[in-house]
This record gives sequence, structure tokens and C-alpha cells, in this order.
Amino acid sequence: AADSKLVVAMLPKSKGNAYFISCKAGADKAAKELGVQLLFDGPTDSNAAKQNEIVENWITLGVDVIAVAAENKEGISTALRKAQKQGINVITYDADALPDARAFFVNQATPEGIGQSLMDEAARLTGGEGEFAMIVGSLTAANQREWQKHVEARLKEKYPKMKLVVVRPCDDLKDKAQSEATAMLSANSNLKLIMAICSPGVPGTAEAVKQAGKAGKVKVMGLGLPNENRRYVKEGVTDSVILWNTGDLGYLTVYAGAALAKGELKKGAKTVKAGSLGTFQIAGDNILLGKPFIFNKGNIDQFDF
Amino acid sequence: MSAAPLLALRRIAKSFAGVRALRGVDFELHAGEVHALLGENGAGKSTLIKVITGAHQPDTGEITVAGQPVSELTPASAQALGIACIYQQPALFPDLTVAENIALRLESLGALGRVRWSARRTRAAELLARVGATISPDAEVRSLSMPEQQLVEIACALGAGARIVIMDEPTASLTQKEQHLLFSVVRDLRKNGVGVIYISHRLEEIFALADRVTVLRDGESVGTHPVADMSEGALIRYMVGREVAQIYPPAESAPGEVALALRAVGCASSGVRDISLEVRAGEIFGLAGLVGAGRTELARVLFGLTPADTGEVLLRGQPVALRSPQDAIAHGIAYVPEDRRRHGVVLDLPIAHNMTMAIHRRLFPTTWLRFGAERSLALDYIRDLAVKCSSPDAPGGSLSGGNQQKVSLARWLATKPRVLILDEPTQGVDVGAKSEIHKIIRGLAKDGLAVLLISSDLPEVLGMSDRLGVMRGGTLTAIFPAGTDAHTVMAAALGQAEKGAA
Amino acid sequence: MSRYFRELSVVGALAALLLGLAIFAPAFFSPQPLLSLVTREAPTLVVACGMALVIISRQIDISVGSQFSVCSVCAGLLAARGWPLALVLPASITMGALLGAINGALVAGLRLPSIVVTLATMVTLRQGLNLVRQGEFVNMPDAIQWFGLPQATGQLVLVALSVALLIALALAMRHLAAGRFVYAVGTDAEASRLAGIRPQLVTFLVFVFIGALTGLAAMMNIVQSPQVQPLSGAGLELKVIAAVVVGGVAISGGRGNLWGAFAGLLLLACVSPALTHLHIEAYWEKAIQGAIILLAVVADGLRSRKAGN
Amino acid sequence: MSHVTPAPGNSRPWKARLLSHEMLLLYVLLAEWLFFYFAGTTTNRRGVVVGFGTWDRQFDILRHSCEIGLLALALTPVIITAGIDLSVGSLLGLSAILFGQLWHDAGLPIPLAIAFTLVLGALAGGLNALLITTLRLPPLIVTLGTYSLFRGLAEAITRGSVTYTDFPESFLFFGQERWLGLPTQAWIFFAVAAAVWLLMHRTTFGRSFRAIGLAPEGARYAGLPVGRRVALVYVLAGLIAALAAIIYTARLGQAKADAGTGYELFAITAVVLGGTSIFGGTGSVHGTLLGVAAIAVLKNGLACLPVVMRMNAAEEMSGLLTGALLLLALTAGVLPKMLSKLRPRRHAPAV
Ligand SMILES: Nc1ncnc2c1ncn2[C@@H]1O[C@H](COP(=O)(O)OP(=O)(O)OP(=O)(O)O)[C@@H](O)[C@H]1O
Ligand SMILES: Nc1ncnc2c1ncn2[C@@H]1O[C@H](COP(=O)(O)OP(=O)(O)OP(=O)(O)O)[C@@H](O)[C@H]1O
Ligand SMILES: [Mg+2]
Ligand SMILES: [Mg+2]
Repeated sequence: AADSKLVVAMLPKSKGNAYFISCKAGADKAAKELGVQLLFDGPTDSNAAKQNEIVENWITLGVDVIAVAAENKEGISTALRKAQKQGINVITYDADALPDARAFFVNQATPEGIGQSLMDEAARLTGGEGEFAMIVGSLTAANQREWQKHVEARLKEKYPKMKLVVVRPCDDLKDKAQSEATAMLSANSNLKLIMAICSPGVPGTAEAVKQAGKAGKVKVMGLGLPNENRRYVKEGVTDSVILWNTGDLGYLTVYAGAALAKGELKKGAKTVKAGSLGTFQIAGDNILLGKPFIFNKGNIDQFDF
Repeated sequence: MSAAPLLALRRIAKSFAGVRALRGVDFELHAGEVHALLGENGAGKSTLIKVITGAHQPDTGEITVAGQPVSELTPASAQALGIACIYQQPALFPDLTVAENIALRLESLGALGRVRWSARRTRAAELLARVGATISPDAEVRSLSMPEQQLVEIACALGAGARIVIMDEPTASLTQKEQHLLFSVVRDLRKNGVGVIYISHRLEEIFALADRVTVLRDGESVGTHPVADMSEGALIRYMVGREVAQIYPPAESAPGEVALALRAVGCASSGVRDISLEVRAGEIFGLAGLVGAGRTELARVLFGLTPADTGEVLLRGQPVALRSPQDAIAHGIAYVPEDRRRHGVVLDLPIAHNMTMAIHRRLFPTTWLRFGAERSLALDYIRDLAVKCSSPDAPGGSLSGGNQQKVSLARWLATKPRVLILDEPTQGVDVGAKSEIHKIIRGLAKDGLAVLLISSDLPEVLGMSDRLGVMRGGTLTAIFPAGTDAHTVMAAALGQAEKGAA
Repeated sequence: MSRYFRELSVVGALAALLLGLAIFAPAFFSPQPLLSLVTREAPTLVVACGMALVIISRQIDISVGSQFSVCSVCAGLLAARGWPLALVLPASITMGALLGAINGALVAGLRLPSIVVTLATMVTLRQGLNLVRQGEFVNMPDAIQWFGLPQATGQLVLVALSVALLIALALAMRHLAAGRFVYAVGTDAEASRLAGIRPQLVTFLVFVFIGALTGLAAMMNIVQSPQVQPLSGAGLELKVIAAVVVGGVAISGGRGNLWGAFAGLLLLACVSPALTHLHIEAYWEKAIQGAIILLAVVADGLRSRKAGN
Repeated sequence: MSHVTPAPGNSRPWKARLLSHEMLLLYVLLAEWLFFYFAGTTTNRRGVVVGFGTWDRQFDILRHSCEIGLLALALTPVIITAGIDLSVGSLLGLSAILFGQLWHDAGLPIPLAIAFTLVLGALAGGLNALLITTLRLPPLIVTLGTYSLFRGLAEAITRGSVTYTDFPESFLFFGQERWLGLPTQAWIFFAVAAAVWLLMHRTTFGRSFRAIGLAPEGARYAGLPVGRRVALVYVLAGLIAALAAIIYTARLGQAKADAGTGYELFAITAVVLGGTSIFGGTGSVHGTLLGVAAIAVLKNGLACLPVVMRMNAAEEMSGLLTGALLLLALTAGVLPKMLSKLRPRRHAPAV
């Protein structure tokens, strides 16, 4: 009870996801450096209702900071507002809630930036023309829809010679991504590229392309972790994987949360310090992590997460 | 008789959760004898049989087979010892073929043994021929009638080369012809040195077939006697422990107006066709016929379970549509079904709930339950019909067969019917309860009910009925007045007589 | 003929679907996607065979999905520790058999209803796995991939293995005494006890068997990819139950056969790739699968009602 | 030897009643609650009492239990008629979507949209009822089909992605605020619970559901309208699932196609834990409520235990323990019987 450690509670969308596991690694590191207690709990599947329940639990537990990757903007915001009313510091990371429900958003990259990076990279790989397909995580995940929207917007705006022919969900399962990609390949003989925007989707697609013997002929790219894709990138099946440094995202989130709780980070601040990573810029109420990074054959071995 | 009996039981006891079904039974069976087992409902006959076949483990007691003591009898080991049983309810697999059913009993294959389908088929055909059945070995058992299934059971026992064959009320659902066939199979077995244990509530069969008889009462054996030394009266005294008059109560009033009239009623899906008859208030109209003659089907038509598609049903002169049991009840028709354990009482529900089940609308008009009213109604019927039970809250399954039948009857009397259909009301009911039920039925008729009494027990229909119809092949072939002799009725049921006067 | 009405009608529906695809999307029949489809469904087929046995014996097992996940992760962890394939494979099968034995002991030994028992073990196993692993993936060494064979050969081995298993089991169910025991127990446990069969033992063994098959299927699945995802078994139970039931195995036990289950599985498995090839939006997939299940039972219901009258 | 079996007199029913399934479950619930009250309540850094022993937490438990509780109430009559309905969770999702559409796309006022949603839920239940009663199909399979169908329709209608939000405050009041001290939806839940309890235990409907569960043919021979009663049970389940969808939407402030995924299994677990036999015929509504409460307290209590918090595994632990509790409840019903079977045989020689 008299344990006077600061308690930071961090809510991922789905805690088994490799993406969030690597987030947690960074968060753990920051928590150790700061001497705060870190709770890292979330649904095992992406489930908005469960996220709410966990936040409400944390409210009654009286934690100091709640950091949330929102599965659903509106759904979670009510609970977050309630937390703020009880004097809990609320920030969001990875996926934002409504602006009035949190103090800051640790923004790894804007959906727009991600969508543009993805589309630009796809255009670079195909030479700006031809048919391509897309694999998404689930049909109901909000951030996926957001990214897809921005990909399509960029496509319309800048690459008139490219055509998105099919979008299929893989339920965040690698096996399913693989069979979907296989079906796509045979159903669309002119396919030049498959873009997977969920992390199990990229290796699944790569496996399908590899098995179809179309490595190199059909490009594979998407959002994913270097470790999951290293094998395929090296084999030349997957061309590029786009991601920010997820460990840094977790690290920065914990630092920002702690700073907020200690009163070091206030509304209107222009920068925030995050231990060994140095200082980060703040634009409005968005703490910016930096640009997404493109991993390819040349640089992938430098990263381990 | 020979020194070592084929089967000897000493002081066998068995209890079920407090019910002492067997309290120490001694029993001996010799080779080449038909040994009848007799007793009231619930005396423990079936339980004893299940002990012999290994289906139940006795709590105490010894079993000796051909001089060898056996312990821990299981169905498999009993089979290996040459014990075969034809249960009250055939224990066959409805989804499997006849050949396969027979094979499952006879072949003791290891789990990895190979099934020889053609050999199975030939063997089945051969065994079926031996019991005189014309059943295809490839027929699925669910498509067979009850007697046909019984014949398959007997074929199994024959095929097993059993030394001890047990028959638990095998004739309860057999036709006369099949019954004679069965008797000759039994005599055949006896001739070949097989010991047969034969259970039946029909005393005439015991006199016709058995060599010795053992009587069970309340789970104890009260004596074994050669059948030749016994009279019917003596046997009944042994069973019941008192005298029972086997006299049917006489009619005490003249029938009134026509309560129920059928005009050329038929129902294609259940094989009932062109039935015309009239039943008057205060009259008992008996329906005789062989099993499968369609009497139950007719009752189901009248009760709206399989609605009629041709003809007309009139109640007190008014034509009515009987599309469902609810319709039938609303028009004052009640039906006490044949299969009391499946249809007559819900075994897991209290007696009181069972009794009020058909009168929810009347007893609970707002659908709101009135426990007090229900209880007093149940107590009334328990008293009036002399149901032996601990309380109205006891589950129906805790009662003996005869008392279950009374509960089933009470349910329908509670509807205050004008027409009462009774389907085999005394089947599997012991002599004592049977005569009580007869008295109740007669009393109901006296109160002005029109009673349609279906029974395969020929003396019963003859004795109880004011008029008597005979069915055959789904239609009514003859109607006789009271006092017609058994021979004439039987001949009509078998289709050997001309159409009687209606 | 009418005895196999259900199996034939499923085959008919499958044929109609394939015919439609042949006309409107001939690309479906190119070897690669077909091979990929059957490779992917091979493990499911193995579990479906087990499920057919369980349902024929008048039980149900909704814990197979969780068993599948547990076996996958355990096998993955062993492989990652450097165990050779020759040990990982039997270990996975044994693991499955043990999990099945728990169900079997509860259902057969204590005579508890299998639907509730396996519901409980499903939840327990799934959450236990989550608790221990927190959803983490397992990275597998290359030696386990495709059973250490070249990929094309490996695919063929997987498919051949599952088909061989199907044929062997289908024949065993018809021609071995053990198979007939399963039918007998499913038709009427009490009658089979009186016929000298030990129904509780048969039930127990059926659960052990489906567990072992699930362990094998898990292995067949994880060799296909370099990572084991603990969620891989999610929803497997409903998929195989649906396939088996669509294929005409009666939920009330004692009726149906493995060929029907096979046809049912193929029919349901073809829906998803068929949608892609016919350029129908993916959102309809679940609804169509639900409709197929309903149509299959409705056809049966109409037929038996006609036969009944 | 000196042990005397109690005479079947007055003492037995008392003992039996105190050891009935429901009472045992009540003891478990109380034990759970007390344990978490003492082990799950702490004072935090700011000196505020937090954790399980706060009113806020108790209200949260209540709030979070309403939807699954409603589904469990819907399933109790279904299971008592020896049926099952796997589709309630999917129907919750479909109803949430339909409600969102009616309000947002069709522009209906909220009360009207609610009314229509309830009607549509009842109709969807009616589809189950139709297939089960007129064609006599096994409920497990029919509802497995509609389980897939309803969820599939919800996804197809929204193309997976449309999420309805921005509901008016007056509507969110039902899911997020308190009324007369309790979470608003708790009042609705209690009202439904009372209604279902009365239906099951005080009217002829409950009586006939039981009879149908025990002996469907027997019930038909007794003149009970079996088809209509069974249909009623599924329609009611659809109606209650739609109501749960409304509450779910109000609680989260959003309607999305994945609403209620997996809820059917929780609900079935609660019902069975509450002592309703999966074979039909026996069971009670209060048992179901106790089952729901036992699971909810376990789940929320674990989340307040410091040990569990440090492991970040409240969800998993509670799932694990719920499964174990279910197995325990099942075996608890059987083990005494098995033991009593063994006992007389063991003592028989001594007598
Ligand atoms: N499995 C069981 N559980 C509890 N009680 C049982 C069981 N089987 C039989 N009994 C009881 O044991 C007693 C003897 O029943 P049993 O079936 O042996 O009688 P029976 O002589 O065959 O009667 P019937 O002529 O009606 O066939 C009855 O009181 C019965 O209720
Ligand atoms: N014409 C027919 N078509 C089809 N099935 C028939 C026909 N006649 C009788 N059956 C079947 O034969 C069986 C026995 O018929 P039913 O019960 O009507 O005879 P019953 O005279 O009442 O004999 P019981 O003494 O057994 O009551 C039933 O299962 C019935 O379905
Ligand atoms: Mg008997
Ligand atoms: Mg009859």
C-alpha cells in the first residue's frame, strides 16, 4: 500500500501481437530506468469491449497513468474521460482516441503518412503501373481502415496507372493470409504486387508468393516487423517492410506518461525528453516519434525487434 | 433332475440408491427346463435378470454357472458363459442393419478384427429362417416392427448357441401367430438341453409352456414349484399374498346418447382407413385386434396426433375438426397412451405436475401457477385412484408400473372428458393393480363417460366391453355385442370371418 | 441410394460449385491455388476425421481448436529447442492424445455431457496457453519446415498423409470391428453394453483418438511456416463440426460416414477461394458458409419429413 | 458402524436444500467475494482506497455483466427445453448493426430504432424457431448455421468496417450513467431477470418448458403445444439478444459488426455453472444469475489482485479459473453419486 512507485498502465490493442510485444520491450526498459511500475494488459484478440473493461478496472485501481492504443476511438473515449475526471493522466499511443479524452497522443506516424509511404513504396516497386492487391488484418479494425483509406487516396491522386483489384482480410492469421494470397495470385494473373498492412499478413503473403514460384515477379511489401520478415527479405521474396521503431514507441510512451504524471509535461509544451532517445518534438498535442522506416535487404540486419 | 444345476443363484441382493430391489433371492435353473419367473410389478424380476446377464452387479450373493462359481459377471463374460437374454424392450441398434445387429451380439472380434459382411449376411439369413421370420438381413432395425425386433433378438440368442436363454415378457407385443412361433422355438430350445427362464404376466402362457415356476415378492423368492402342481388361484395367491378375484366388473347402467361417432374416417399417413363406429355415453367400446392392426393409430387420429384426412368425426352429433391434441382436449377427448414411460408420464416430474399437465388452461387460467389448487387436485386423485406414493411431489419415475398408469389416467380424468380412449391400460400391470384399474374404468362408464378400450389382452376386452370392434389392416372389420366368444373374435382378428353386423 | 442421399447431395453441391467456377473462373483450376488449398486443408481434414468419429459415437468435442493451439505451441517450442523432427512429431501426437484423454476420462469415466466438458477444457486450455505464452509467436528452425523435405515434396507428403488417413479410417469404420463398435455405441450405448461392448472404453478411446489426430494435424500445420502462431486453432472446432455435419453425420450419433465429412469439408473450404475467384467481396464469406450449413440441414429435414409422412 | 442414516423425515429436505446446487454456488460466490474484498483492496499512492472493495468496482462488475447476463437469461429457457442457441452472440452483433443503421442511416428516432431492433431480433430468433420446430432439426446445428449467418450478415451489411457512433447523450445514459444509484442498464437487466424468473418458475410456460426438456413426446401427448412453446423460447432468446445489443451499444457508444463475439460461450458457461442441465428439464433462473455473478466476480476480482496485475494476466487467469470452476461444478454433481455407489459395497460384508 505504501509502495509509492508511480503506476503506468499501458493498454495494447492485442497483447499477443508481435508488434505490441516489441512495444512492451521498449516500455519495460523505460519503466526500469524511471523506477515506475508498468502494467501492460490488453485483450488477446482485438476487442473494443474488453479494452473498455480493462480501462475501467484501472480506474478503480487508481493507477497514475493510462496509456492506450485505441481499438475504437469513440468506444474507449468515454472510459478515458472518466479516468481523467478521477485525476488519472491519460495519453494515447499507436492509435488515437478522441482529442478531449487524452492529454497527448504519441504519434508514431500519421495514418496519412503511413498510407502515403506505403503507396509511394508500392509505386516505386512496380514502376508506377499495373494491378495490385491488398491484405488487411480484419474487416473491422479501425486503424486498418484508416490506412487503407489513405492508400486509396494517394493512389487516386498520384498513380493513375495503378489499380487496386482486390482487398481481402486475413483475420490477423498468417495461415489465412497465405491462403488468401494464393487465391489472389491465381484469380488475378496480372498482379504485380501484394501489399499487406497487418503484421502477420506480410510473411503469410511472402510464403504464398514463394510457394507459387512467383518470387520477384509479384512484389511483396507492407507493414511489419523486421524479425518476422527477415527470412523473406533476405530470400528476395519480400521487397520492403515499412515500420517505425516499435520499441522506441513503447519507450517514449512510458517516458511521456511519467512526465505527465510528474507535472514535467504540460499542455502547450514543445518538446519532451525521453531518456537515452533524447528529445522529441511536440506538434500541438501530438508527440512525434519520427518518420516510418523502410526495411529492405540492405538494412534489415541492423534491426532486432 | 441332474445334480449340478445349469445356473444357481444364492442370496442375491441388489439396491438402487435406497430402493432394495432384491433382498436375497435363491434361484436354480436346470438344463432342458423352462423355468417361469413370476411376480407383481416391481417384484424384482427384471433386476434379477440383469444380475444374471451381468448388466447389474449384485451387492451380495453368489452366482454359479454349471457348478462353477463366477464373480464379477459382465455382459461380455455372461455371453461367453452362454447366457443370452431377450429383454422386455428389445435392445437392438435402430440405425444398424439386422445382420449387423446379430453380428454384434455373436462375433467376439478383437477391436482390430475384420468384419466379413457377406458371411454376416448369410448367417443372419440362416438364423432368421430358423425362427421363421421373413426379414431381410439388410433392413435397418428402425424400420422393423416391435415383434420383428423381438424375433431378431431370439435369432441372436439362437445363434449364440446359448445354454441359458432368458425371456423377459417376450410376448407382450407379439401376435397370436408370432406367439405360437415363439412357443415352438422355446420348446425346440428345451429339447436341445437349453435352460430357459421365462417371465410373463400372462398365467395361461406359463401353464402352456413352463415346467417349474419361481415366484418373487418384494425382492424375495417365495418358492419354486412344478407348474403341474399349481393352479391359477394358487399362483396369484403366492404373487400377491392374497386372493384376487379375476372377475370383470359388470355393466351397471344402460348406455345413453351417442357421444362419439366416426363416419368413414381415414388417415393415409398412418394407414387407417374407412372407419365408422359409434360409442355411447356410459358405454365401453372394446377394440380388439392383432398387434399392428392399427388400433393405436386410430386412437392417435382421434386425439389429433395424426389428424384424419378423410371422413368425419362427430361429438354428440356435432362434426368437429381434430387437428391437434389441444383440439381433442378442448372437445372433451382424453387419451391414455400405450407407452406410459415415454408418453404417459414424465418420469422426472412430480406426480402432481404430471396430473395437471393436460389442464393448464383450466387450472391456471391466467397462466399463473396456483400451487395450492394443484396439490389438492393431486391429493384428490391419489386418494380416489388409490395411487401408492409417498407424496404428490415424488417423481413419477419412483412409482411402479401400475401406479404410473393410474397417474396417467388421473391426468386425463382431470380434464373431465366425455370420451376416454384407453390404449392397453393394463399392459405390464400386475394382477392386483389390473383389477383395480378395471373397476375404475367401469366406474367411469357408470358416470356417463364414453370409453374406447383398446387391448391386446383378449379376456380383458371380452370381459370389459359392452360392444366390441375388431380391427385388421388399419380398418374396422367387425363389431360384436358383449358376450361374444373368444374364438369368433380371434377369427375376425385373423381375417377368417365374414364381416359382422355393425 | 436413399441411404446415401446426404453424402450424394453434398457431392452434388460441390460439383455444382466447381462447375460454376469452371465456367466463370477457370483460373481456380490452375494447379498452384488448388495445391495450396488442399495443403492448407490437409490438417483440417485430419481433425475432421476425428470429429466425425466423435460425433458418430454421439459425443462432441469443441476443445479441438484449443488442443490444436496447445500442440502447435508445444511442438514449436520443442523444435525451437533443437529437438529433431523424429521426436517432435510423436511428442505432438502424444500431447494431443493426453489432452484427449482428459476429455475422455471426464466424459466416459464420470459420464458428464461432452459438450459441457469440452467447453470447459476449451476455455481452460486456451486461457492456460495465453497465460503462459501471452500470445507470443514461436520461431521455428528450418529443419522442421516441410518435414525437412523440399517444399513441393513436402506439400505432396502432407496431402498424401491426410488422404491416406482418410481412406484408412473410412475403411476401418466399415470393415474393422472397432469401427462398428463406434457406430454401435453412438446408436445406443446401453444396447451395446448388453452386446458385450464397453461403451465407456470406446468413448474414452474416441476422445484420445481425436486428440492424437489433432496433435498430428497441429504438426502438419506448423511445418508449413517458419512461425507458430498460438491463435492458429481458433475457430477450428466450429469449422470441422460444420464440415462433418454438412457431410451428413448425424449429431444424434450412429449415422454418417467419413466420405460425407470429406465432401462437407471440401464444400466449405472452397467457399473462400471461390469468392476471390468470382470477385465477390469477402464480407459475404461467413454468411455464405452459414447458409450452406442451414441448407444442408434443411434439405435433410424436408426429406425426412416427407419420408415420415 | 455408529453412523445412522438420517430418517427420511424433516431433517432431510433441510440438509438437501442447504446442499442444493444453487446454495453451493452461493457459498462459492460469497467466498470469492470475501476473498477479493480482503486481498484485492488497497490504498494507492495518493492515499485513496482502491480496488475490489470500492463501490465503483462493484458497479463496474454489474455494468460489465449485463450483456452476458442477458444472454444467459435468454439461454436458460432454451437449455431447459433441451435445446441450445449458439447464435445469440452473433445476433447481438447483427442487432447492434441493425440498430445503428435504423438510427443513423434510416434516421429513425432512438426509441423507434430500439423498438424495430427488438422486433428484428425476435424475427431472427424466429428463424431458429422455424427451422427447429417445423423441420425438427437439431438446435445445435441450426444455431451453428445461424451463428455463422448472423455474424456474416453483420459483416456484409457494414462491409466489415462501418462503425456507428455519435449516439446522443440521452441514449448513452442507458449504458454509461447511473440511475437511482445503480448503473442504468442494471435496472433493465434486473427487470428482464425478474420477468424470466416469473416465466420459468411461476407460470405454466416454465412448467411446459421443463416437460418438453424431459420428454418432448410425452409433452405432446399431454396436449401441450410443444412446437409453439419451443418456438417461443427461441424467439425470446432473439428478443433478449437484441436488447443486449442495445445495451452493449449504449455502453460502448458504438455499434460494430464484431459486437458480442464469443459471448455465447460465456453465457452457456454461466447457465451450466448455475446448475441447468444441458440435457434439459432441470435448472433455475436464480441459478443462472448466481452463475453469471460467480464468473463476473471472479473475473473482476482477479484483475484487482496485485499478483495477477503484475503478471498482466487477469483475463487469462479468470478464463482458466472459470473453466476449472465449470469442471468442478460438473464433477461435484457426479462425484457424491459415484462415492455412494462405492460405499455400500465396501461396507456390505460388515452388515
Ligand atoms: N435402475 C434402477 N434404479 C432405481 N430403482 C430401480 C432400478 N431398476 C429397478 N428399480 C426398482 O427395483 C424394483 C424392481 O424392479 P424390476 O424392474 O426388477 O421389477 P419387475 O419385477 O421386472 O417389474 P415389471 O413386471 O413391471 O417388469 C422396482 O421398485 C424398481 O423401481
Ligand atoms: N398400414 C400401415 N402402414 C404403416 N405402418 C403401419 C400400418 N399399420 C400399422 N403400422 C405400424 O405398425 C405398428 C403397430 O401399429 P399400431 O400400434 O397401430 O397397432 P395396434 O393395433 O395398436 O397394436 P398395439 O397392440 O401394439 O397397440 C405401428 O408402429 C404402426 O406405425
Ligand atoms: Mg420387468
Ligand atoms: Mg397399440
